[in-house]
Amino acid sequence: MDNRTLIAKRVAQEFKDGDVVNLGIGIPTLVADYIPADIDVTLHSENGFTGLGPADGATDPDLTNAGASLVTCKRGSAMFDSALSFAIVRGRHLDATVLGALEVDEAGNLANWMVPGKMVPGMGGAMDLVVGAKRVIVAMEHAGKDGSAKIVKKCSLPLTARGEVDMIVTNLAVFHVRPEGLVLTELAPGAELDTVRALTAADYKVAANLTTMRV
Amino acid sequence: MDNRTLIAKRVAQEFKDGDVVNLGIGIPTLVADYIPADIDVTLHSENGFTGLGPADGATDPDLTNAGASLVTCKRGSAMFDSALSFAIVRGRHLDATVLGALEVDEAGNLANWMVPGKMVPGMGGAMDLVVGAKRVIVAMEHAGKDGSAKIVKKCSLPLTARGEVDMIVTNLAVFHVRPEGLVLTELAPGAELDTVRALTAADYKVAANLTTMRV
Amino acid sequence: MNKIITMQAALERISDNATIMFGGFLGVGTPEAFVDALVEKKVNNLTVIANDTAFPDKGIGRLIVNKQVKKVIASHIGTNPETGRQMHSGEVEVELVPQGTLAERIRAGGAGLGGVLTPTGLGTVVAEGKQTVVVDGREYLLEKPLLAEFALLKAQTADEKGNLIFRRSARNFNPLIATAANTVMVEAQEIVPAGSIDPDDVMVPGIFVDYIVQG
Amino acid sequence: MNKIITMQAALERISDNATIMFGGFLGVGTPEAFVDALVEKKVNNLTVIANDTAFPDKGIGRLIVNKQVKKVIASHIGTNPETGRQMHSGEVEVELVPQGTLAERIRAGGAGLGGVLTPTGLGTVVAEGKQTVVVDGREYLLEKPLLAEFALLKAQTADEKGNLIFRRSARNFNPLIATAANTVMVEAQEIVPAGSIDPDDVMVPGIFVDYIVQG
Repeated sequence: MDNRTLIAKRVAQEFKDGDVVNLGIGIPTLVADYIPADIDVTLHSENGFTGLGPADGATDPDLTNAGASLVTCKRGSAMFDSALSFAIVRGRHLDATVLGALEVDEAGNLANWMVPGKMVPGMGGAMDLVVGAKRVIVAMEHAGKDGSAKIVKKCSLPLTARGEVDMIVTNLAVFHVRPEGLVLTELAPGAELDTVRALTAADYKVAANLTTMRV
Repeated sequence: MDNRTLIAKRVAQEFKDGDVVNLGIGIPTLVADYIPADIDVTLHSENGFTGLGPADGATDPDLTNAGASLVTCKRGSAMFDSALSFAIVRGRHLDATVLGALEVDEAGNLANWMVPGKMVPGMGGAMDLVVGAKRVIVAMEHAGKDGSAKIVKKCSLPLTARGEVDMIVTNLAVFHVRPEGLVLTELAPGAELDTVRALTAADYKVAANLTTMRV
Repeated sequence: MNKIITMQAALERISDNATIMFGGFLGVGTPEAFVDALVEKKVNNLTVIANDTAFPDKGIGRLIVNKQVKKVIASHIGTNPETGRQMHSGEVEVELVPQGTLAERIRAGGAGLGGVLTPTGLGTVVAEGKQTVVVDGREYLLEKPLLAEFALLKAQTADEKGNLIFRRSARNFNPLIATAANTVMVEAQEIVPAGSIDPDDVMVPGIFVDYIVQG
Repeated sequence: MNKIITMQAALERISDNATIMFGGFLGVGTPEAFVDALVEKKVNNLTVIANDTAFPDKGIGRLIVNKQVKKVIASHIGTNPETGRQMHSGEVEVELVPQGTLAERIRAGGAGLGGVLTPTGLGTVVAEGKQTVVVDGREYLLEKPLLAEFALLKAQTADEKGNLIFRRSARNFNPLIATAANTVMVEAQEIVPAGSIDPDDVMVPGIFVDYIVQG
């Protein structure tokens, strides 16, 4: 199983029947494919609808996801304007949001929208999503391609939001952000504690009941 | 012509083609009957629509005016929720609002929503209408049934809004509220300056070009 | 996720001392079957948030007459003399809120905003004891968000997912309160299968709705 | 009140240095015929308010590539590398605004509110230099209303009175900007007689719309 699939599968286990969830671009988008068939999870698309469906068979130029890819909408979908879309986001009507990150730190701070002087795409809806969703799940490769840590003591990049991250799911591990700091709760199948330690720049505790991801 | 008809006819002359107007309960409601046929004025109803039509022939229990009377809606009407209804009101999208008054004063202050200890119906939409509409026209009998003045130096009743009234139309006269104070610009047919003086407790100037209402 | 329940099951969720938002404008768009059931079950000490208290024999006015309400937050109580009587006798506490401000306070509660900055009510008793904020040299009244334990709506059509459609001026506050309560219950004239409503026609997305009762 | 005009007549109203709000989300729901006409007429020094700058060859991205824009207020510019390039070279000023905040700032402008109190952006660069307001012990960022000289919308259907319908995710910011500009012009796929749209189906009431152009 490749890293992206592993991460997506693990994140998908976090949802329960009736949840309303926003999935960001990239790995988070893949999560939709692994939501258990026996629960009903409604996907929110910040460009203005609930009931986001798969891209397969999409042909309507007026119906895209927030990344401008053609998508379908599911039975029981609802369309709305950008003000209501973010009333849903900010007003705590999302059970979870899943996003990528450039950096996450011990305090649950998240940086995922710009690298000064290099890349300034803009925050889009990310700042609202991270502040407003009941749970914020970061889904990302554990480290950069050069092996640099993305889970750090303190974010050095401009923040998306302060202290809002609840959970981090990577190709190596699952961390929870708790009042006392980061707690490593799961290792990916075959991942070693030493590898995680080497690729993580933050302090964290290892949970007493550390388990292996079931994916 | 009775007083109410006179007032309504005079107010109706204030509108121009394309105007969007809210008419309050009572005499203001009558204004709709005298809008010139050659101009298109859209009436806003604060319970949530534009294109308010006459009560004649109204049978739909889901379609009332803001006073709970069954009404019709005109061709090209639009329905919306209370937030948008008052976005229209507060956001200066109404060309005029026409309301009754308990008192109006020299500074354009209006009191029309309560008499302490006696009558506290609530302000409904009046406070928003008076603050938000581009023009505020008070339409009322010049004095109380007992001859007490309603146009006063300074309102003694709790205000609906501060300094927002632009024009007062009564069965005796038309006043404009200007930075220098009230100006009497028109007399009703047959009305005398002395009568107006006797039934008005505010100071006002008489316009140099005082005319008679053409109704 | 079956959202369709019986009126009895719905009422079991509401206890004495609950805070309830009601849709409706002078009885139009009010969930009358919910009012019937609340009257019958004699749920007491309610705090009611609604545009008005309708009439003694219609809408939520019946809850007032039946002395089930301890506090009312509304823009208008003038059509129900019993509300005024109980207010003067001290049996009911009444907080009068300008209609546009009421709509925005509910919307702000539902949208996760900290409050409403409005010019409405400045210079009136409505402003007493409230914070004002100056933005670019202009003063605004800070009005706080409203939230409730329950929102009770009347809809024309609901699909199984809770997507709603309202008719004509029966829309009013219904879409707003759907966003601002812990538990949102809808009395629907007609319940249809998911997929029966075109996504563009939905006025309240089903994610806001917890339970649907056949009206 | 004939609101239907030619594209040429519409463009004559827009001069260099104008501030224009555009509907659209990454090009979906963007009035492309207006963009074509603005490019052709080479209207310059524009200030553009929109969700994003789309792509170099699509949506308002073309105005950027053609160097007609001096300032952009948007939530995202990452899909149009030319915006980033011109920002770094100092040719274009870019104000990045969280998407939900952008929607609310436009809505506040249109609704006559003094600003938006949002938790989004607190603790980030977005909060720099901005006033914060504490409500019931919680801090919110005060974000100011946005207004513009022009709003350019894309609608699926317009009736002669300017009542509008949008399709699917092409709705997005279109209904919001309709409330917040001095002159509102719509490019409609289809123009129908007044009365052809059921009042309950209207997404933007015609009172907001000044001119309609066949798209």
